[in-house]
Amino acid sequence: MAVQVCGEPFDPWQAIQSHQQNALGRLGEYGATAVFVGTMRDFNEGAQVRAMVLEHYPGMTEKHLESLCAEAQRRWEIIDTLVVHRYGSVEPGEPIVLVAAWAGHRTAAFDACRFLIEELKSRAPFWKKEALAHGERWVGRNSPG
Amino acid sequence: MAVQVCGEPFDPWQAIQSHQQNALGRLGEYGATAVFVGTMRDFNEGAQVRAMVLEHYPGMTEKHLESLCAEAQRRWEIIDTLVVHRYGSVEPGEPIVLVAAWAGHRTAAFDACRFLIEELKSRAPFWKKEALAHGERWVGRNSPG
Amino acid sequence: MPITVKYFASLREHMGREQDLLPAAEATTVAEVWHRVSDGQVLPENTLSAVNMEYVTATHPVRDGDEVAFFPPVTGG
Amino acid sequence: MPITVKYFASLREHMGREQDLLPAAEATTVAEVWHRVSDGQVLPENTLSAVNMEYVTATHPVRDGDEVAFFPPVTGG
Repeated sequence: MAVQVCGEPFDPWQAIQSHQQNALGRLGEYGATAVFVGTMRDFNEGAQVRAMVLEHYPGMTEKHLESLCAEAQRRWEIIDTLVVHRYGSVEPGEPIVLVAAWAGHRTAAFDACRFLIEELKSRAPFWKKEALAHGERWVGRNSPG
Repeated sequence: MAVQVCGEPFDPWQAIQSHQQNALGRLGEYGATAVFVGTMRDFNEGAQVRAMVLEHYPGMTEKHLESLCAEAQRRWEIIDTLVVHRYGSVEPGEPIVLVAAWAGHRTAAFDACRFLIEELKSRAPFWKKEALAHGERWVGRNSPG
Repeated sequence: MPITVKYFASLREHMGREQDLLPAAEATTVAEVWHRVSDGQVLPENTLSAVNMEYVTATHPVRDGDEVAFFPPVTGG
Repeated sequence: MPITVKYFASLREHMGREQDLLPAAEATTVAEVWHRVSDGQVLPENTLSAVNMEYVTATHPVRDGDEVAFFPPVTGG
């Protein structure tokens, strides 16, 4: 179970490989990996977006994400989870969030992965400010999906 | 939309990166990537499994997987899909299947990814033969998940 | 054009061969093809069949040059 | 020990500062902390609050040394 909040661009696929090599138990134990990656789009709510700044609440963010992972472990038969989330200045095309769940079987992996991203989006303390062609705006709330 | 049926071990995370670099449109177009990877376990239905041979129906397999991807494109607002499936001799810990869906938003990506793996498991012409400590056995049917 | 008949997995082992070629014939069905290649054996329960790489049922027509396949329930993924 | 009060995102901009330190006081509540730092402004609708990095409601008690935070709806992921 690992949570990373990082201020620099990250490669979600490398993060998964690295977690599998370093943190997961024996190969052959897990049969299912479900992954979600959220990437910054260059278009949102009717406007071109040039860039974005992601603010967070250092300390509470990590604590909240860790409690989500612990809840997922309680609710589903999963072996491990990994959550990585960017903060700071983000460019279109860059990954913002990675959520991964490893399990023996696919239903637990899918359900835990979906739970983590939905909970993260509704409760983890991050805030997006978008830079448009003219001016900036805070994103008021996340779209339902 | 790409389907690969391959007789050698593959790295699912590299396959995704490569597909994103070579086959997907502009960065910033997709906001959501949902991925499922099925890996060979060393334990199934009460027995240690040493190795496995995956048989398939060359021609029909590809055709069937392509029709699943086309159906996903019709049913959800997704931008692209990637399916990679092993055949031949597989060792515990090795990836068997990768399914990925790219979309503007997460619900379409998740639902299409889940649809593809469920349909693939129930209808794509592959057959598993497991090598146990003593002897071999054909897997009779897939578990429900 | 002959009809090609393919077998996979446990059914291939049961038949002891990978495929048969049936001489060109009058229009027939999947059930009739099975009858001819198996010397009248009952088709094992749950067996799936395809014509030209599309799933079909036993009453599906088979024409000269078609590829017919029989196989057990699939276990991929 | 003083009470630390933090503001994030649009609320930080609205307050014009990142945090306040309130002198140690008698036991109080989140609503009372907001009243003291905002000179009696109404808490903007939908504002969320946390004490010691856990979500709480406005009636939650605040003790000396606690960290209280106010912020708008979250938009991560």
